[in-house]
Formats: sequence, structure tokens, C-alpha cells
Amino acid sequence: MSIILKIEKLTKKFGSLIALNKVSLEVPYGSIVLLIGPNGSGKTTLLNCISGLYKPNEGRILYKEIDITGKPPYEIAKLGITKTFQIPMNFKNLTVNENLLACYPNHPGEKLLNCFLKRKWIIEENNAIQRTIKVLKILNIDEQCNQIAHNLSGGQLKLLEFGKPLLRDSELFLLDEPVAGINPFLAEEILSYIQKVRNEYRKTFIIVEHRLDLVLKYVDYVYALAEGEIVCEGPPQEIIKNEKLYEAYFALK
Amino acid sequence: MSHLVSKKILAIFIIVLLVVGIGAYFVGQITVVKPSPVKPALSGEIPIGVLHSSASEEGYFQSAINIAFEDVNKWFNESGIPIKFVPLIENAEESTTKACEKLESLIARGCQVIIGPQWSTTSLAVKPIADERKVVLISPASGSPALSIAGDYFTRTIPPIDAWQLVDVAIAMGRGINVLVVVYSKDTFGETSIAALEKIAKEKGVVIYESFAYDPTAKDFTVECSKLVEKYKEAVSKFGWEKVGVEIIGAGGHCVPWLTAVEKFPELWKTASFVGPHVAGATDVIKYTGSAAAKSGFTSIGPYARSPLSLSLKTRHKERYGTECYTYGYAAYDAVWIAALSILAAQEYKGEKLIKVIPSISRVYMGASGYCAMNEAGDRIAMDFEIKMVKFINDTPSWVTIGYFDSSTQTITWVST
Amino acid sequence: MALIILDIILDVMTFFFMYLIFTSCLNLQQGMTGLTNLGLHFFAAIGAYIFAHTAFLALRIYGIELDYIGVDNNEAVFVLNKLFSTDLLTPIFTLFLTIILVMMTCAFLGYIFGRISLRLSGAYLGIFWLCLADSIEHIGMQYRPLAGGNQGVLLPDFFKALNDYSLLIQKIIVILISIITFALFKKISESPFGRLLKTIRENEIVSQSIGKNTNEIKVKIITFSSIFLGVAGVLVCLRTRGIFAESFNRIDVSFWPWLMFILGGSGNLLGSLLGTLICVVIRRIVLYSKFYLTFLPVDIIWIEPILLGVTLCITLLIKPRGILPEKPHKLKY
Amino acid sequence: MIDPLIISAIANSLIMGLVALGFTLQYVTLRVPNLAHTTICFSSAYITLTFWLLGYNPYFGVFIGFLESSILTYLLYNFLNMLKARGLDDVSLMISTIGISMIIYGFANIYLDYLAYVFKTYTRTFTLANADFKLLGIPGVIYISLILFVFFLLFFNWLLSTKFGIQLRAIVEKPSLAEVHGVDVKRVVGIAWFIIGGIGGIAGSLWPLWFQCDPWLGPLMLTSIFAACALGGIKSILGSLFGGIFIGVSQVILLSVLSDLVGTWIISFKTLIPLIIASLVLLFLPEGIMGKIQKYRGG
Repeated sequence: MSIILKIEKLTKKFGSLIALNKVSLEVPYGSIVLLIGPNGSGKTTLLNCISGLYKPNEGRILYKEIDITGKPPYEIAKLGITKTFQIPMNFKNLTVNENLLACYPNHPGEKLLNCFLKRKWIIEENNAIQRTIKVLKILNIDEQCNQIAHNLSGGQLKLLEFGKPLLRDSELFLLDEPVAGINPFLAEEILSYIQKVRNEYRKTFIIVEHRLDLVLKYVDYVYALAEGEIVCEGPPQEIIKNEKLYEAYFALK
Repeated sequence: MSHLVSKKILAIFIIVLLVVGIGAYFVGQITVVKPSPVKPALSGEIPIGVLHSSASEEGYFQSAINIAFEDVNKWFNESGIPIKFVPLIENAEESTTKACEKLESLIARGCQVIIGPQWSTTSLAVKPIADERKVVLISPASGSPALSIAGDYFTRTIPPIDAWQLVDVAIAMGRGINVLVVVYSKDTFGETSIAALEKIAKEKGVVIYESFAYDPTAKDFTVECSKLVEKYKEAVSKFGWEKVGVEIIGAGGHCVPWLTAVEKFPELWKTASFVGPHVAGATDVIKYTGSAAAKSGFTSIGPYARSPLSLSLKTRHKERYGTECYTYGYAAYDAVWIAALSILAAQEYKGEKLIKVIPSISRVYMGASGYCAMNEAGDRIAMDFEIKMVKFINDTPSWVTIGYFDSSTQTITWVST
Repeated sequence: MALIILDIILDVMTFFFMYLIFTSCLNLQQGMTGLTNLGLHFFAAIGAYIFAHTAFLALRIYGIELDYIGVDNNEAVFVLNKLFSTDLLTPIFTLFLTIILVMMTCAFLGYIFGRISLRLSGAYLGIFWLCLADSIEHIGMQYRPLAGGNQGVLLPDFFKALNDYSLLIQKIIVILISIITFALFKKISESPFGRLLKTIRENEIVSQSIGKNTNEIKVKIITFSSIFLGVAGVLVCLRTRGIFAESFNRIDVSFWPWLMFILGGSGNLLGSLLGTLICVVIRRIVLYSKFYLTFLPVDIIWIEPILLGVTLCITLLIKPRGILPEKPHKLKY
Repeated sequence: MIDPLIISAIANSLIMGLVALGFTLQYVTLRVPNLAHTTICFSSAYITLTFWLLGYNPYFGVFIGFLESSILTYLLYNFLNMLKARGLDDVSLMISTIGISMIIYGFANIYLDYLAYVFKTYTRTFTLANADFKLLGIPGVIYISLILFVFFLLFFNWLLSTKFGIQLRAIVEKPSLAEVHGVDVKRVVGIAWFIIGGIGGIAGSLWPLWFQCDPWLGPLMLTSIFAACALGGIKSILGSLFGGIFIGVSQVILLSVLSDLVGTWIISFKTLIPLIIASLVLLFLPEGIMGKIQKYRGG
């Protein structure tokens, strides 16, 4: 089982504060990896480093044996890594469908010169629309399809956020708290959908989530971070027995 | 849905505008081309356009123009001619694009003669339109030699800049100056003036030691003035105090800031000759910077005419507006008269006719600014000048006439005070 | 009287179409991409300055040596007018060449300045452009060889050969070019590219995280719109039959388009069109109706800036998103 | 007798500093560059003129100028808040300030026309330099502006240490948080704008006592003031003062030095100096000098 993402001794400093300290981890193809840890333990920083929003100070990030360390976000995204945001960040004044359509990968109509000739992009556009509708149906927010994004409720925003990576056929999904603030049933649905996607298309997921009760039974492998270091790792069943985790969380000594 | 509707409406509106407009234009062309079958003998109200080109100096001759229109209408009324002239006043506030717009709006309102524009820059800008639409411009203030072209529709009631600079040089020479330190405003007036000055100075054997430009939009001339002082000192050290004079070339509006700056530099208070912009008798110079002007012996020239009109205009302007009539006010006053008389002579209110009549009328008209004879190019041939200087008269600075320039003999007769 | 009214209509139309170019560019930059630009007169001035040098190309062709920017300007114009009264090909070629040159230069400059201004955004960017444009205007006014300085450069009548119809032809050219510009920009706003631009306006980071190279696109947009701004500058000069740096000042060329743009509705091209129409019509009505507004105790020319300001403020108060706000993109299925 | 250049430089820089101070404070409190600020400030110069025309000492104008300008600024602040409540973005707010400045420009011209009509004189471009008193051969405006400058410097030091000042700083740091902690943002910022507008008004009313003044002065000064603020670091109030002083000095001294170096032709390009400084600073030093220093201190 080969490795899709390999992180070697990744270090990220904000001024004097060390957010990530020599973090190394490996993510195999088609796995669902969970990152847990108390707030400020650097989970989100890690994701941001992978997706290129932050430039790490040291270490390397290898994606399919390609070094993507410090590449600009759009290139990394083009390579097939998609990140969703903890607080749903979307294009507020655009409609839901536009939000999704914009995510459609390498659209010919998004070239300045093509856009004057409709025939050059109309077919691709239709495909995009079909796909969007499918995704909207899956996330059952298709009633809100033509609403302006900032009129949606928090949960719907989460769903929209989760819809973006589905529209892009990425290999690796970085989901930052995908089910936080969503009612348990929907959360279960989303997570099971993640598993379905994984099983059918062999996509890979890295999930940051606090609600272990919901998530644990879906993931294959867990990394626990604390103060920017990986304190323990392992399959979910073992990790919950591991007291290092509780130390990390509750600083028990 | 409303989206589409508004789209449709707009589209229709545009198309209608387009069609109507172009159609209108053809109609316009045709009607303009064939001589309009208007009244044989001229009568009724006739609009004459007035186009100011700067807000800041508007006050300088709008007042004179008002008086002129009253006089003209009074005269026509008394002599029983059923014509009344109404001024249509526009102001282009120093923007050439605006000037073009306003001119077109004046033409659209049926003006065939337009008094103005004021400054050479604006005149140059609007001249092509005037030529195209065959409308006569009579400028009371733009002296750029670039405007003296025969066969165009631009005329003026002041002589080209050379005439003015000739006087400035004559003053200097009359005071025994043969070195000049000059500073000029970086605009049409200033640049053409300095060119003329250099030419004349060369002929007369006056050395221009140094001449540099200043930004007319500047709000503080201290730096410029310090440079001026620097150069002046150099010149004095080379040629001696009594040989060196200072001249400032610029629009009338620059007098006040310049004199403000001069007051800060005692070196300039005692110069052999200090000649400034052509604002002889301007009230604001006295009001705002009187002491500086008096200290530095600020000298300036204005039109001078031994004509009753001149005096009456002067006095009435003073009593009505509380200010002296500005130099170009006299010229503007004459412009109105010439326009009116030419319309009367042509018996038809059309630019093509009038441009032929105006020069000949100007040759028989003795105006407030003197004898306004124009040449073929529509430029005023000559003008007599009054040389005024600001002096302390029992401790209140005021304008004093120190001499007269006779254009026929090109000599100054100094008044002993 | 009828003639006057028709004249006025054509006049209004020319102005409308001239301003339409500026407002559409503004709509593309600010309304869609979120690139604030208070210095629309920068590229307009550049285009005009280039025109000042190419306009007298014919002299070279006919082999006449004159300092057409400086002292011999009038003579040059005189000569050219005489030549053009029989010749139509040369002037048209000159204009064509001018427009090509202006397009190329403005594209180049747009690319350069777009690149170096990437680090700025929002108000900063706007004021950066304002400073840039004001300085270029000032240089044009002070430095004679660039564009005649304060005296400006007079242009020959390029369609002298069609003596009476020359004005009409010029106006038609303005109208055509502006319609082409509008059509192109409309295409952009309706295409996925327009959607992409909106994503940049809304949230650049997200746009990057879904694989859009936002910087490239921004530079593209500035380059593209600066081409049309430059051409608009040429058209302004063609209309005023002269090149005067001070006619490219902030109020006429930047603030008025901004007002039209805000009035019509940001991000909606039709809104810009409507705003332009309203503003131009109002302005011309004020201009022409001056003599029926004599009851006003003040000089009418001060009414115009007040009108600008009041219209803007009231619009922002009553309809913050403009008369025709941006339409949400509906999906039918 | 001091060289007038120096006096010009001092007067110019002090006035610039006071105006730039207002611009920065308004920016940091509302996050909107108030492009009408200079127009409002220099509109109080007409009050000075009025007093002089009425035959009083022009310095009476300073007090009324303070009131006029501060009230205008306060009204503007409320207007901007009204717009903000309607969900306008910063750029639209900035444009609205342009509109305001145009309105003020128009009314200023009308007012000057009125003065010209009443006092039968030319008021379009005016300067009251010789209406000013002299002390030891130095015009009074220098003393007055110096005193005011120092006074406001101390005043601000004191103000920022009071409860009001702390609240203000909290707002500058994080408006939402300040609001949560029970700071009446509208009131505090409103007062700040009132004061700062007044200070600008005083600076503006001192202007005609040494320089020339006309209605277009305010809009013209905008770029210089912005250059000053950008140079000092748009976020730093102290920086803007120094930026203003620097620009003010450079407009006079730098120009005269340049004209010595490259020749007198440079003088006609004097308006370019602030424009170029502003563009360069924006491009290569966006956080300004003060920002750089703080960064440097921060390590």
C-alpha cells in the first residue's frame, strides 16, 4: 500500500512561537486519516502548510513523490489537493451554484481569450452544471441552489464547504472540522459519504475533527498532536486507550 | 425577468437615440448648408455668447461686459434700431474639454459671435470647433501669436503678446536697465511671452541674465522667489545694481502670491525695476499685498486711451463694483461693441458674413481701450499703454501712473511725479 | 429649435458612448475583480500622449519637417488640413496605426504596473493609481515635448475630405468603438471567466485554494482594460480636436465614471450603462438649460460638483447596491 | 531675519502634520480613507478670510474654523456610519467621501462668490500673509502653529492615557471586541472625529496666513497628505505627524536643493514631489517608516 502524502520534519514558526515542530507523518492511498489534538496544537497549521497557505520554515512535503513544499496554493490545488476551511469561507455574494461551479477544475471558459467564443466553453459548462446539480442533490441543499451564499444557515454553509472538494476530482482531501456544528444525523451521513467515496474512488482524506464520538468509527488511522508535535499515533481502537492522548488533552501528569 | 426587461428597454432607447441623432445630424447639415431664410432686416433679440475660461479671473471682465451690453442696448434703443443683444454667459473654469462643451452649447443656442475665450490655451482648444461651425470668436485676453492666422474665425481686441513685451522692455530701458532676471509661468501665456521677450531683448540689446518657469498651480512661491533672489544677486554682483531689473511674467491671478513671496525677501524691495503681470490698477494687488507692491516698486501696464468711453467705463465700474476695471475689461468692453456694430453692418447674424465685417468695423471704432483697428488675421494692430507703479501715498499703497507708451512712436513719455 | 434639440441629442449620445468605455472598464476592474482604480485618467492620458506624436505621421509621409508638438503646431495643422482635404487614405491609416500603437503601449504599461501593484489592494490600490495618474497628468502639463505641455497640441481634421460629414464620422467612430468595448465586456461578464473574476473579488484566498492563479488573472484584467482606457483617451482627443493634458483630470475622467458606476450598480454591466446614461443626460441638461435656471442665485458652474456629490450620496443612501444591482446567477434544472 | 525658506518649510510642515494626523486617525478608527478630510480642513481658511474682511484679526477665524471643521467632520462621520449600516464596503465609502468633498468644494466657491459680492473684492485666490503680526521679524503664524502643534502633541499624549483614550485604542485594535466589552464605539469614535476634524480646521485656517489659498486647495492637498500618511505608516498616528513634517519640508527644502543641483527647470515640477513619494512608499514601503521601525523592534 503506497504513500500519497509524506511529511518529513515539518517545522512552522510564527515569530517566536513554534506551531509545528519536526512533524513527520505518512498518509497511504485511499485512507482516512484523522488529526486530533487540543486547540492550538497545530492541526490546522499542518493542513495550511500542506495546502500551501503557509510556507513551512523547515522540512519537506512530498505528494506522490513530488516536493510541494512552499508551492503557491493554486498549484498545489491543481495537483489534486483540496482543502476545506474550518470556518466556512465562500464567495458570499455569489449564489450557491456559482460557488460550486467556480470549483470546477480546469474549465476552458476561464481563459480570457476563450470567453469571447461561447462554443469553446459551453459544453464544459454544461458538464459542470450537471455535476453541480448532482453534488447539490447529494448534499440535499438543492433547494438553496439559487440562493446567495451568505443567506445560508451555518450547517448549510458547512455542506457547501464540503461540496467544493466533491466537485473537484482531487486525490487528497484536507477536511478541517467537516462536521463541527452539524446535527449528528447529517454528520453521520457526511462521514458515511466520505467513506463511500473512499471505497468507490479510492480517494484519500485527512480530517481534523474534535467530535471523536462521531468520527472515530469511520477513520483508519489517527495522529494526535500536542504543542506542534505528534504525541501518539495508531488505529482508532488503540489510540483511545493510549493515555498520552489524555495527557495531551487534559495535561494530566 | 426585470433584468431582461430593462435590457430590452435600454437597447431600444440606445437604438432610438442613435437613429434619431444621426438623422438629426443629416437634417442639421442640410439646414446649415443652405442659407436659412431668416428675416431680411435684422430685429428682435440676438444672443451673443460670452465664454470665460477661468473661474478665478471671471470677476476681472464679466463686470465690464455687463456694462458694455447695457451701453450697446441703450445706444441701439436711442437710435431706434429694433435690436436687443442678450449675453449668454458660460464659464469653462480652466478646463479645455469643458470649454469645448460650453462653446458647443453656446453655438447650439444660436450664438454666431462669442466674446472670449479668455486665455490663449482655451482659445487654441476651441478655435478648431469655431472654424468648423463658422462662429466668430472675439477674445479680449488671449495674446498668443500662434492664434494670428488669416482666414480663421478667431479675432481679438488686444494685440499679440509681442506688443506687450515690447513695452516691458521699453520700461526697463527707460530706467537704464540692460540686464533682466525673468521668471515666467509655465503656461501658454508665460511661454509665448518669454519667447517674445527674448526676441525683443536681443533686438534692443537687453541681456536676459536668467529666466526660469514656475508652476502656475502652485500655492506658495517662496522657493521660486528665493531662486529669483539668488539669480538677481548674481546678476547684481556681475553688472551692478542700477543695471539689473526683475520681471515676472504670468496671469493676473499670480500677482498676489508672487508679491506675498516678494514681501518675504527684502533683497527684492529695492530693485532698479520690478515689472510684473499686466494688471495695472488691479484692486486685489493693493488689497492683499499693497505694502509688498509698494516696497518693491511693482510696475505694471494696462491699456490707455484718450477716449471718453474709457473714462466712463472706469468710473462706472468703480462705483458699481467697487473695483478698478481690469486691464482686459477694457478690451472685453470693446469686443462687445465691435460685435454689435458688425452685426448691424452685416444686417445678418451669420459667422461667415461677420468675420468679413469685423476688421473693417474695428478700423472705425475708437473704444475704451483705444483705437481697435485689426489686421487681416483679426489681430489688433496696436494699443497704447499706461504704465503704473504702486507707491506709498501718505502711507497707503496705491497705483500711480508713471508714464504712457505711444504705440505709433513706440516711445514712453514719463510723467514726472 | 428642432435643429438645436437634435444637435443636443447627438451631442449627448457621443458623450454617453465615450463615458461608457470608462465605466465598462471600471466595472470590469472594480465591479467584477475588485481592483480599485481611482486613476482611470492614467491610461487615457498615455493614449492621448501617444496620439500627439503619431497624429502628424502624415507630415513624415509627405516629407515635411515641422516641430509639430512645439512652436510649429498651428502651421502643421494648417498644412495637414490642406493635404487631408483631398486625401482620405493617409489620415485613416494614421488613426489605425495610432490605435494599434496605443493598444500595444497601454497593454505593456498595464502589464508592468499591474505586476508591481499586485501587493496593494482596496483603497491603497485606488490611491496608488490616483497618485500615478495625477503625476502623469502633471508631467504632461509641464513637459512640452511630451504632449505640448500647457499649450496642448492641436490636431488636424482627419476626415477633411468628407468636409461636412467629418464631425459625424468622428462621432460614429466613437460610438462604434464604445459599442465593441461594451460587447466584449458583456461577453466576459457572462462567461465562466466573469464568474472566476467574481470569486477573486469575493475571497482571494479561497479562490487560490480551489486552484485559481489569482495574481495572473488580476494582471490580465488590468492589462486588458488598460487597452480600452488608452483607446478612450485617443477618442477624447479626436473629439476635442486637440490634446490637452489638463483634460485628463481626476474629476472628468475618474470621479464622474465612478459616480456613474456606483449609481448604476457595481458588478452589473447594464447597470453601468444605465448609470452612464442618467449622469450624462443630467449633465448635458444642466449644461444646456443654464439659461432657464437663472432663478438660481449662484453661478451654475458650481452646481455641477454639488450635483455630482449629492447624486452619489443619495444613491448610496437609497440604493446602496445601485439602481440595477448585480443579478444572482440562476440555475434552471 | 531668518531665511523665508525655513519659515515656509516650518509652517508648511506643521500644518501638513496636523492635517495628516487627522487623516490617519480617521483611517484607523473607521478603516476608510476619508478623501474629504483635506477639503474640510482647508474650508476653514475661508472663515479666516471672512474675519479679515470684516476687519477683525484673522486669528479669530481659528476658533470658528475649529468649530466649522469639527462639525462638518462629525456630520460626515455619522453619514458614513449610516452608509456602513447599509452594508457598503470600504471602497464605496471612500467614493462617498469623494462626493462629500465635491459638495464642499462647490459650496466653498459659492460662498467666495458671495463674499466677493458683499465686500466688492476678489476672493477667489487670496492670502493674508501681510495681515499677520510679526515678532522679531518672524511672522506670528510660526509661533501660533508651533504652539498649537506642541499643544496637540501633549494633548494627544494625555488623551490616549485617559479612559477615553484607552477605549479609543481598544477600538483601533479590534472594534468588534471593544464593542463586546461595552465601549460605545459610535460615541467614542464620533468624539475623536470631532476633535481631529477641529484640529485639521485650525491647521487649515492658519494656511492663508502664510500661503496662497483657493477653493481647489483642499482636493489638491489630498495627495500630499496621503503621501505624508503613507510615509509615516497609515496605521501609526505619531508616524503621520512625522510624515507630514517630512513632506512639508521636502516640498520646500528638497525642491530648492534639487533646483540647485539639476537646474531651475525642476521648479515647475514641484507638485510631483508628494505624488512620487506617495507612489514609491505605497509600492516599496507599504507599512510606512513607523511600521518598519515597529517591525524592526519586534525582531
